[in-house]
Amino acid sequence: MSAAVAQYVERHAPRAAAASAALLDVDGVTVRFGGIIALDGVSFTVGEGQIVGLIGPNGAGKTTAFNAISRLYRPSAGRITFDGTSLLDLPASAIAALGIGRSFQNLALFRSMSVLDNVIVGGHARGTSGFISDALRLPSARGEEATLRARAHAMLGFVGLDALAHRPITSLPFGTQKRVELARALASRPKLLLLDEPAGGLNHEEVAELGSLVRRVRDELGITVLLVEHHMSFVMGISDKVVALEFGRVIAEGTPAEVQADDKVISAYLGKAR
Amino acid sequence: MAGALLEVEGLRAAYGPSQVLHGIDFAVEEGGITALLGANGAGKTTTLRAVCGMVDRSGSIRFGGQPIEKDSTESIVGLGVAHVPEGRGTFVKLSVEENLRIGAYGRRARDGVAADMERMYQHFPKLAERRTQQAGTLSGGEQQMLAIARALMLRPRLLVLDEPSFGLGPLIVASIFEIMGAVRRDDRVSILLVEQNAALALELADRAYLIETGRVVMSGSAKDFRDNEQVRRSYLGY
Amino acid sequence: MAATSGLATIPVAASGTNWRRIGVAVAIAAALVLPWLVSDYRVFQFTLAGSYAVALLGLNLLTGYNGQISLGHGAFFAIGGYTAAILMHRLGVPYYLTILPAGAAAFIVGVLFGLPALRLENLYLALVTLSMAVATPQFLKYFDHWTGGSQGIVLRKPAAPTWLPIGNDKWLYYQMLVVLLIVFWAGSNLLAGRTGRALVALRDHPISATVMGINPVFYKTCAFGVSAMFTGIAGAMAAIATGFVAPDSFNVFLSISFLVGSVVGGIATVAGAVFGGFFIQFIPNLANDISDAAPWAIYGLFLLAFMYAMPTGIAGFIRTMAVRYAPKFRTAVGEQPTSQPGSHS
Amino acid sequence: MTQLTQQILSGVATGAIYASLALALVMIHQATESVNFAQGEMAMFSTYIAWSLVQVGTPFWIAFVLTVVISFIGGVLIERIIVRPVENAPVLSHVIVFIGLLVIFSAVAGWIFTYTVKQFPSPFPTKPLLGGAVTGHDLGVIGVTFVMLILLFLFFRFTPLGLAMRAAAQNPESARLVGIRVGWMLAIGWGLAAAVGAVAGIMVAPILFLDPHMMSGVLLYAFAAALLGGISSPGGAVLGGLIVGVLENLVGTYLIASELKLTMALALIIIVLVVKPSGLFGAHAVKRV
Amino acid sequence: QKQYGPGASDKEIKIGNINPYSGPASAYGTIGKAIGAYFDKINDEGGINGRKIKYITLDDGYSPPKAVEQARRLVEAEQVLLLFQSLGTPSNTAIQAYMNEKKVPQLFVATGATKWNDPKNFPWTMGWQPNYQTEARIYAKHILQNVKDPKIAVLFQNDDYGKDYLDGLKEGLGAQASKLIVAMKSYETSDPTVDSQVVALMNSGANVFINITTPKFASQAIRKVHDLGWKPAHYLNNVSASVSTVLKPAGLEKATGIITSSYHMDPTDPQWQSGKAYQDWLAWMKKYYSAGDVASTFNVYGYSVAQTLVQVLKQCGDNLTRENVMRQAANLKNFQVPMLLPGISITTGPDDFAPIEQMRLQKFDGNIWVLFGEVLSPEGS
Ligand SMILES: Nc1ncnc2c1ncn2[C@@H]1O[C@H](COP(=O)(O)OP(=O)(O)OP(=O)(O)O)[C@@H](O)[C@H]1O
Ligand SMILES: Nc1ncnc2c1ncn2[C@@H]1O[C@H](COP(=O)(O)OP(=O)(O)OP(=O)(O)O)[C@@H](O)[C@H]1O
Ligand SMILES: [Mg+2]
Ligand SMILES: [Mg+2]
Repeated sequence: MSAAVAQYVERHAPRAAAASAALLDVDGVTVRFGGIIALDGVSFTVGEGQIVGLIGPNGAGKTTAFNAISRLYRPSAGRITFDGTSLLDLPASAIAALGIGRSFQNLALFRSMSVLDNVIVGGHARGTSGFISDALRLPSARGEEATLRARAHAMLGFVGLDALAHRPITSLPFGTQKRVELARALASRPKLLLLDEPAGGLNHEEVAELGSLVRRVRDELGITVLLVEHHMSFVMGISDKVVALEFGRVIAEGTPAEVQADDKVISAYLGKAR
Repeated sequence: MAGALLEVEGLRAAYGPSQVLHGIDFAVEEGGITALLGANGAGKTTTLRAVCGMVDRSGSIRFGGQPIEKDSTESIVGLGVAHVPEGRGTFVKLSVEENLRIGAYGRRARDGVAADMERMYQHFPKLAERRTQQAGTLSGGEQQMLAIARALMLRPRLLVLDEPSFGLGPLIVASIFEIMGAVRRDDRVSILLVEQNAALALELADRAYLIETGRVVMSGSAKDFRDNEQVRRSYLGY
Repeated sequence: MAATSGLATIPVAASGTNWRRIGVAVAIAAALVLPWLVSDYRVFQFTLAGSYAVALLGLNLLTGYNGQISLGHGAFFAIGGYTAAILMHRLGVPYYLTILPAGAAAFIVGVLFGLPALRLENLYLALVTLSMAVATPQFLKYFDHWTGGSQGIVLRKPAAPTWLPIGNDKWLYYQMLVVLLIVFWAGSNLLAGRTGRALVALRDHPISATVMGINPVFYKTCAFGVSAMFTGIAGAMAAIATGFVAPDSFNVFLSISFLVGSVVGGIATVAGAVFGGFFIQFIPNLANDISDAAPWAIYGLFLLAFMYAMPTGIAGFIRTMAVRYAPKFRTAVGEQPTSQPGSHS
Repeated sequence: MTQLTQQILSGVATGAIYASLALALVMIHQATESVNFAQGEMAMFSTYIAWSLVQVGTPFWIAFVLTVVISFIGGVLIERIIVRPVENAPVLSHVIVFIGLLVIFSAVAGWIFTYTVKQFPSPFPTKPLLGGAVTGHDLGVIGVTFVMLILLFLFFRFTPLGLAMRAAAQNPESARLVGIRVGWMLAIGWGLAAAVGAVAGIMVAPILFLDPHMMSGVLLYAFAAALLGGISSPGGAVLGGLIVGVLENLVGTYLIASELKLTMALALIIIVLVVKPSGLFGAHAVKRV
Repeated sequence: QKQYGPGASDKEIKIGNINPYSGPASAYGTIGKAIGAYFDKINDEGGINGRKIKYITLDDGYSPPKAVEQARRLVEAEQVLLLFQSLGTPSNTAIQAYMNEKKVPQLFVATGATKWNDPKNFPWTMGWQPNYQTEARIYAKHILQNVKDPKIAVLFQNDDYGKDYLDGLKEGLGAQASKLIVAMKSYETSDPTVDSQVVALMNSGANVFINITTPKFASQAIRKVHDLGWKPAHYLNNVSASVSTVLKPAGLEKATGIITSSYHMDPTDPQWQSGKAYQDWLAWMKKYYSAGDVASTFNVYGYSVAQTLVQVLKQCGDNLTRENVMRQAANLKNFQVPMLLPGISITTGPDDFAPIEQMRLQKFDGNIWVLFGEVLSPEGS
């Protein structure tokens, strides 16, 4: 672990894992696309310091829920509250500054940039320099640039990719790019991290490593995590709580064990095996 | 291994100046299923792309006894090779139905397209609901189903699958492995499979190869693999 | 994780900043001695080329870095030129005080234009900006009270102070060089910093950029404004150097030349703007020298030839060569390490 | 007849001109996902070919068919020889190649055929109708435009080639993976666009008169028409053309500053596009993550 | 004894020219080429007073900044004796101050604007053709004398050329101008057609139509006027007075009755084609400019203006200084140019920098332009 990471970790001392206050409150959210109802009155909460798994069959609305939280979609009904702030009044670009970071199901990296620059952009919300201070290279802009850069290196180190910092992003294999996305999301120092299928394309061993990485995100960086994943052993292994969706509705909610045993979840999603 | 449908020897491939495959040998038997395993970045995707002529390559690739290492992607597809690519390759602005229709573009037998399309909708009812939807708006998993269905529409002799279970829920994963088994059994389609769900892959496959940094480091029957200590630890988890 | 160690084998220089610095220093030194090596007429040509380079930097910022295509930057060039001309001619403002107002006027119009442009992409934006280019001469003619209509405005050319032992052309050249250096300094700072990354991020993946907290409305509109401002400054420079503005100076072909210059020079690079400026200044003359029967056909052939030989422009070509033959220089030659807007995946 | 009807009718007649070139733009866009700025000059050049054929005594319709065929082949060759080498270059580099083509065609036409305005024969009766607001030829142009529209619509909607062409344009790599010869699709797309452009040129030349600049003004209007209608929709392009033609006339006649009529007409189109960014009939391609 | 300015020597005389060989105005480029072809002929015949003409013609794409650059190249790098026939009002305006400051002749510029006849302020600049305003005044006068209760509609190109005509027209009509002109419509060169403008003008109820358009638009307007069944007194500007390239495309029957004024022969008008002037011109075209179009009046223009310059240089004798060139250019006395209309000649003087000032009215009879009335000059009109 690089010095920067260590320093950062220190500043964010681990918090209690089972804090009670809801950091994110999704309440009765409905999202429609023409005739398709992708989310139909979905409600759930994510408590501060928790790792929450969001599962459900393909097309159940998991990514849509993320997109609603990111304000990329406008719900036709419902409320989303984060840390006491109603998100629906804000534009999408204001969400990151509140402390919500996310990765994407299908890669959404900046193709022309290096790995490092991608991660630096992730920290955009934590910067303030503007057109004028950047153009004139005012000391404030230079200082900020150094901070962002250091943090990006730290986050690359955290996910184990610092050696690749200067590689063009497109030359990395899929699984590695997913990890860059994770580093990028972390670069904004979020309170809540939304991960959409982070384990895609990883083999068993790599999934296990990812699991401990996500735990460290929570434990060392103190970040609450909401994650979508079809890799059941992964989700069930690290989540404090699991929410299951089907056809845009919540069909089960509870501890991993409870949800795994739920009949509706089994018949809609898990199948008899497992 | 004479008479294999696909025979690959000394396959090398590069992206610009960086060499990724350093001489890979493997084969897929007629009607057989071959699985490629390997860590993230090992070169599995590159291997499949090289077989289909989507990346600069050298070495020998024979399909049905005929050399194809110089052929273009289109010609290789024309020989009956369907490829489900990493990242799905959805035609995002076309409808679901058009995506399926285009899947049959390269196939020899023009008849039965409509019937095959119906069969795909039976395999993946979710797609049937979405027939006229712009394919780019499908969920990730739905697009994965579409990619598999599109490849099957070619009625291929060889099906090349790059992580077909990617992003799919457990039930659907089970069903696509069933479908794979069925097309192999009923239509004698051979399959070349890259799959991170190694347990399922090795259940289905006859042969397997383990790739590490662009080289084959182990090959054998699926059973050999299941019994191998290292494979168990890294890929199977028991 | 195990696999990554294998990935790091390609050598990547930590920084090529020194090479870059040396290159810039050499270029500036060359620019300083240049007027003493060539005739005044050439000096004048280089002054114009410099103004085009500034205009192209503006266009590059918008189209190259931010991915908003403009086929109408001649309009901002015109706004700059006319602002300078009107201030000098009608209000008697000294020429050197007109550059900033010209930039400001273009900035305001650019921002106003950037707002509707927000909703439009690619072809649609191309149409709208092309319309702007087509409408510019008509506008200039319509408001003839200020612009002098189709007759244009004739300006007095600035003369060198009597105590300076240099001719008017050199004098103007050096002043324009100062403006150019300031604009390029500010522009490359801007593009290398947080703002520049935000612009590129919006180009590469607007949705993802928005999620990272980059406000598309603010950045895209400001990009339009700043881009227009640079081009407006360039317009003022060119108007002062030419000593004349007229609607015909700002026809559609000027806007098209700007796009040509920025792509041929190397889109999304700072150095490309300089190469592009030279291209649009000198290549038409060269075409004319090769054939005065059909210079346009020759010019067209030049365009094709350049795009075949250097599909990513002159700056892109230099970078590719440097990376191929000396990987250490990878980061020395350009700002963005890899591909360009809209390149096929 | 009132001036209003006259202006509308004559707007429809000019609108048909825009529509016919707009169809060529739709064609090339469907086939390549970009717009060839040289389309107008290529159509102009095709028209000179037809003119030369007619000059040497070829009957009109034979010259017509020959020109369309020659243009198709020419389009294919241009794609294969000139565009192919930059196939993998960034989109803006393509735009530069298009601009190169534009200036080359324009200069070469001037060089070979001079800039003197030439008369081009009409296959239709040129009698003025409806009080001179339109001529028989105008009606012929409208008719031919609609025939082209129907052909293009059927081509893209119902033929495997049409679908393959769109697929190849959108995602060449995936298209190869389903066995589409992407290179040929692009070439055929260029060929068809050139052929449609040739028809447009031959139809409008009797109205605009033939000279090397014949299409340079039309291209902007055709571009506006195609985008207003929705660049992916042939029907939209035709309707867009008619709207642009009529709108321009009404703006020019009834707005005080007629010098700004083009500006005004374009401003209105921009407003429509800002409200409806994919045009009146264009399918909005949703992007999601 | 011999005196030489820059660009002149015992062997040669260097002459510079700027023309739009590229860009939107490239149609005019043929003038520059015709001039070169005429100098080729002169050189073949031994040159002027034993000196060959070295003709350097550069492209400005009709862009004023480019014109400035090219003018500086010709003056400073090529060291030409004089700049001849640079084309376009904007381009010439852009270089006028420079030429006068450098004291280099800017001779016989190819534009019909009025401002070139200003020897007091610009002693180094001289026009050639009759200016647009003069021509417009001729029409105004004719209208006032011949049309009862005139209601005038004007179609004009929206640039300096169109505006100059408008100004001349208003001046010629005098105080009642704004009452007499009932409608004005402009077009842009980028407009595909002028049909809509013509419809609007007809609906103004005018009985006089003044057609200030370039050839293509003139043809369109003539055809549309006829098709609409509108029968105004139709005045067509000289720019578009070509029988074969304007009237024929529109339809000769549709053009019958149109009035224009002219100063040079129309090479496509049958009445001139048997004359010696035309035959000489044609022989020259065939021999020296075979790529040129024998139907184009621009080639008549280039030929005639080149003849004028040759006359000036002949008059210079062995004193080829820039001052003497201007002196001789301002010293043309009744110089006869073959392709000008009968009765029209060139005269200049120290206060008269307008070489051709006379024009003649003519009316189209369905076949040829029929001259009528006497030779008109600005003082007379
Ligand atoms: N923009 C859109 N337009 C139309 N339908 C949409 C759009 N976005 C999502 N949908 C539909 O909404 C449903 C929910 O999609 P979503 O992406 O949320 O699924 P998901 O739960 O993330 O599935 P997966 O596990 O496959 O990623 C899908 O059926 C999808 O087709
Ligand atoms: N476009 C590219 N340019 C340069 N290098 C590349 C490119 N694509 C892949 N590589 C390199 O090739 C190697 C193999 O990548 P490949 O995608 O084949 O791996 P993979 O085994 O499929 O991994 P994953 O499981 O992540 O999909 C990696 O080291 C990667 O960095
Ligand atoms: Mg999803
Ligand atoms: Mg892969």
